[in-house]
Amino acid sequence: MAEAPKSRNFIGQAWLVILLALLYGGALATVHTALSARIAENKRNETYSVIPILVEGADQSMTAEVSVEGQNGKELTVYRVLDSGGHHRGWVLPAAGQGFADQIEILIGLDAEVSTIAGLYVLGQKETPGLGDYITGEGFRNRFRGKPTDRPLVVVKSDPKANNEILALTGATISSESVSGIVNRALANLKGPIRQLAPGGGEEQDEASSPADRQGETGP
Amino acid sequence: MTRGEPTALERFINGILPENPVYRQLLGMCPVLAVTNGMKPAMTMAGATAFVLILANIMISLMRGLLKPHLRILVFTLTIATFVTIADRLLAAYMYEMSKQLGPYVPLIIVNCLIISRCEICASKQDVRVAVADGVGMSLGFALALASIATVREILGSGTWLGLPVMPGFWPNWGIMVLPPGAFLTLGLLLGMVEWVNQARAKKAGKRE
Amino acid sequence: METLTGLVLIFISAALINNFVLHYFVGVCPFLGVSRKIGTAFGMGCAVTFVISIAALLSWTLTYFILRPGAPLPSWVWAVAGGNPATTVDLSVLSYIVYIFVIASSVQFVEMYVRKFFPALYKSFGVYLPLITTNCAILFACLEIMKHLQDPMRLWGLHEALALAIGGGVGFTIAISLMAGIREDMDICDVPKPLKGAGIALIVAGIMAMAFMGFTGVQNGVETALSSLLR
Amino acid sequence: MLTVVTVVLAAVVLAVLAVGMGYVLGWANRKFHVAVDPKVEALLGAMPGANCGGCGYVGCSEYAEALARGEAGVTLCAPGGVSTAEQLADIMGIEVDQACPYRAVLHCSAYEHQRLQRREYFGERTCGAANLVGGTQGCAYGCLGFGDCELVCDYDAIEMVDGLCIIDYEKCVGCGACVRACPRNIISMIPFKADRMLVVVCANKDNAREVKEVCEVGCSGCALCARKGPELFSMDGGLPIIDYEAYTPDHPDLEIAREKCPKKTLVFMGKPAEPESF
Repeated sequence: MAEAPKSRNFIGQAWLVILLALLYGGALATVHTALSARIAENKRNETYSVIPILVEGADQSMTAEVSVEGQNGKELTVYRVLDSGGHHRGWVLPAAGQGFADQIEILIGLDAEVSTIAGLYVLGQKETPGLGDYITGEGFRNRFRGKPTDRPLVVVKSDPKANNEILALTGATISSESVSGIVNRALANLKGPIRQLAPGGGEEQDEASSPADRQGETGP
Repeated sequence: MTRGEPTALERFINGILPENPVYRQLLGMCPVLAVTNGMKPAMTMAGATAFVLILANIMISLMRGLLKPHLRILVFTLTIATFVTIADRLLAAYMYEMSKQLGPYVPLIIVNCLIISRCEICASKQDVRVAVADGVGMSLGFALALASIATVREILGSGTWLGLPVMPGFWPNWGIMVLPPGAFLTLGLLLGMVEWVNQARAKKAGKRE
Repeated sequence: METLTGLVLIFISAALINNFVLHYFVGVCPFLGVSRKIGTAFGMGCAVTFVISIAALLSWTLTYFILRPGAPLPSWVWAVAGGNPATTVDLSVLSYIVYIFVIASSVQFVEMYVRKFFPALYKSFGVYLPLITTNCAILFACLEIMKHLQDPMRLWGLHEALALAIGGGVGFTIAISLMAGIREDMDICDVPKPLKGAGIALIVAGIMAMAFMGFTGVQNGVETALSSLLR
Repeated sequence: MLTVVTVVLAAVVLAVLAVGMGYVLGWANRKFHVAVDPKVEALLGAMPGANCGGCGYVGCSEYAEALARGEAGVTLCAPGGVSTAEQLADIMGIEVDQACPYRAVLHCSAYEHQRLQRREYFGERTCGAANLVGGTQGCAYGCLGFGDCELVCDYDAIEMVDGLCIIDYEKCVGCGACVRACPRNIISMIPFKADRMLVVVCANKDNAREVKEVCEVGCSGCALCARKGPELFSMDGGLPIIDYEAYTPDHPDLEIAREKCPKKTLVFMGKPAEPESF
């Protein structure tokens, strides 16, 4: 019996909900527009602030974002790193993968020729405190510095002999292997495509000029 | 209605200890367990929850005359979700590190039973003054509970409190305390302690009679 | 075959290694509340798995087409409005409100549907459905999916979203059923009075969480095994 | 421009979603409508609907059904608090302050010395554990006396006296925790239509000789009560059952049956407590 009146009363019953939906939607979008620039900058800074650690002599204000299609067909953003003089110093690529406990997110620094690893930084991890979380320490990260990119890295438990061997952290072999595995996969996927964006030539000029433009755009 | 609704002062005091949302009502367990591995994230969480709870209480209390019984839960949820989003964005803009550490637990405030139950019990029935008092009281109670658990976990697990070292150098950090099992164990034991004190007091009061 | 390995890893990670209840603490309320009898607990677990899959399906669709930065719908509106193609309209700020809305509505819809057309099924598991609306596990799954759709580096497809959702639901079922089994046996134990109820349940959960920590690292073995198997 | 489009789009998306979902649910509600007990629906409407599970039932609707069946007290809803309890009591037609009419009663009256102890028991001192090994005593139905019910009672309404659970009706609120805790299922909730209700204080369904072997006070199953007061009493094996639906406080059968009962296993329980029942 209540069918017909119910459907006619629908707006009458739900006007408050619809009004609130409009109001809240508008309010949220306003908050978003007010804060999004700041949040984006926070996110950007997270990567940019560690670029000088990853590639020696880099000037973070001169870093350019480059879109690259990896071997697996997915588009990725990598960073072309320049020094303050505008000379190409290397590359920074983000990578992530399953660690011992949870996702590990890292940044890998490469030299300009993509032949050796220039540095490593761990952005996020939840490895075991007191064991696996030492992957964030400088001691472990430096073990990657200067390693070649042409051969996959191998984790060993005693002193490394070959130059592609990485000494594992005591009691955290799996965490160490996870990190080197992430590095290996990222390099296998991106090494080729990045090399094709050869440093030098006209392309670099375009890229070199873009940071200034982008800075202007994202500024508040 | 045989009983009058509690006054603002009663609501305020109730929230802190007699009706403590965590220890007495077992509401909002998810953040209580997840973000208490240190004092800083715990306090940020308490702040975010307080922000949402107080503002949602005010908002609901202001429109309590317009609420239709069968749509009220929907309105509560919409209001809470909006304020949670605002809190989340504010954290991301001004406390980025913290926001990253808290991760999904800030949006999960939406499904914290504590807030919806306060909207239902208090804000949808009483005026703004009482609703604010209730929100502040409950938030303080929630903060107190988070602080107690975080204190135990951070001191035992990392040897620090609010990031400041408090344990002697030879203290072996109990790694388990900052891991998930530590959260369950600490809360279980603290709950038992609170219950023990309560029972002891009830027994005493009973004897005095 | 890399996709399959990826899916299996997502599933195992959500179900065991990073168990929703024992690692992420989402869904603790029903985990403590509805774990007195194994039958009830298992029913609750199945209902959660079902709803979590539906929620994942809906939230992936909405996020992919409307809510993520650079999604088709807002981009189209932006283009129609004649905006500058270099900037994008970002509606991700609406995500939370939309998710909770979608979860609540779909739970209610499924409940009504099952009650009307499958009364027998409703008797056995329909009663759990409303309880799920406020279950953080569902919203958590939506948030995880959102996280992977906002980051162009890890843009998830629907199959990956579903693997996460079903894995999470299965993990929840495993945890709550184990808990119910332990609590049934614990009924005949002499627990100190202050710890009765929630106190001892939390301590048991703590010990279970420790046991589940033993799964960390399993994924490496699984990955090796799968890749040699599929080769 | 970007701001305007974002704000408008956000508001529109939300509003469309709200209208759409509301309409679909309204349609589904009519299309899939299933007749429900109006009382359950009224009770459900009075609850917060947060479905938090805090009452121990699976969601609000199951609690509402249990309430309507009279199996649960009105005070279990933690999010709803006192005001919800009052509304629920209104719908059920009872006064929450005057106490819910459902109260626990124990169907056993044998103190420890009155029942045959079959063997020494060295296990866990809980009824649940003792019941698993068949109990500590001759009677396979009666109270075990370890006080599982006393432990679960949040209101201090149960005290173990000489191996028998004694319920204090001044304190009992009818939460039913003891009913769920008792492994022998000899505590039940009955509607207290008066301050004092007649209860069968024995649970042993065996015949008179077997009962006499294990208990000094157990019901012999003579069925005198069922013969003298057939309106309220009926026999289930060797034990009478009181029909509490038909029960009225001034029903003449009550006094007749109580007077005739040779073992005095029909006892008035409630407040004020009788000084010494038998």
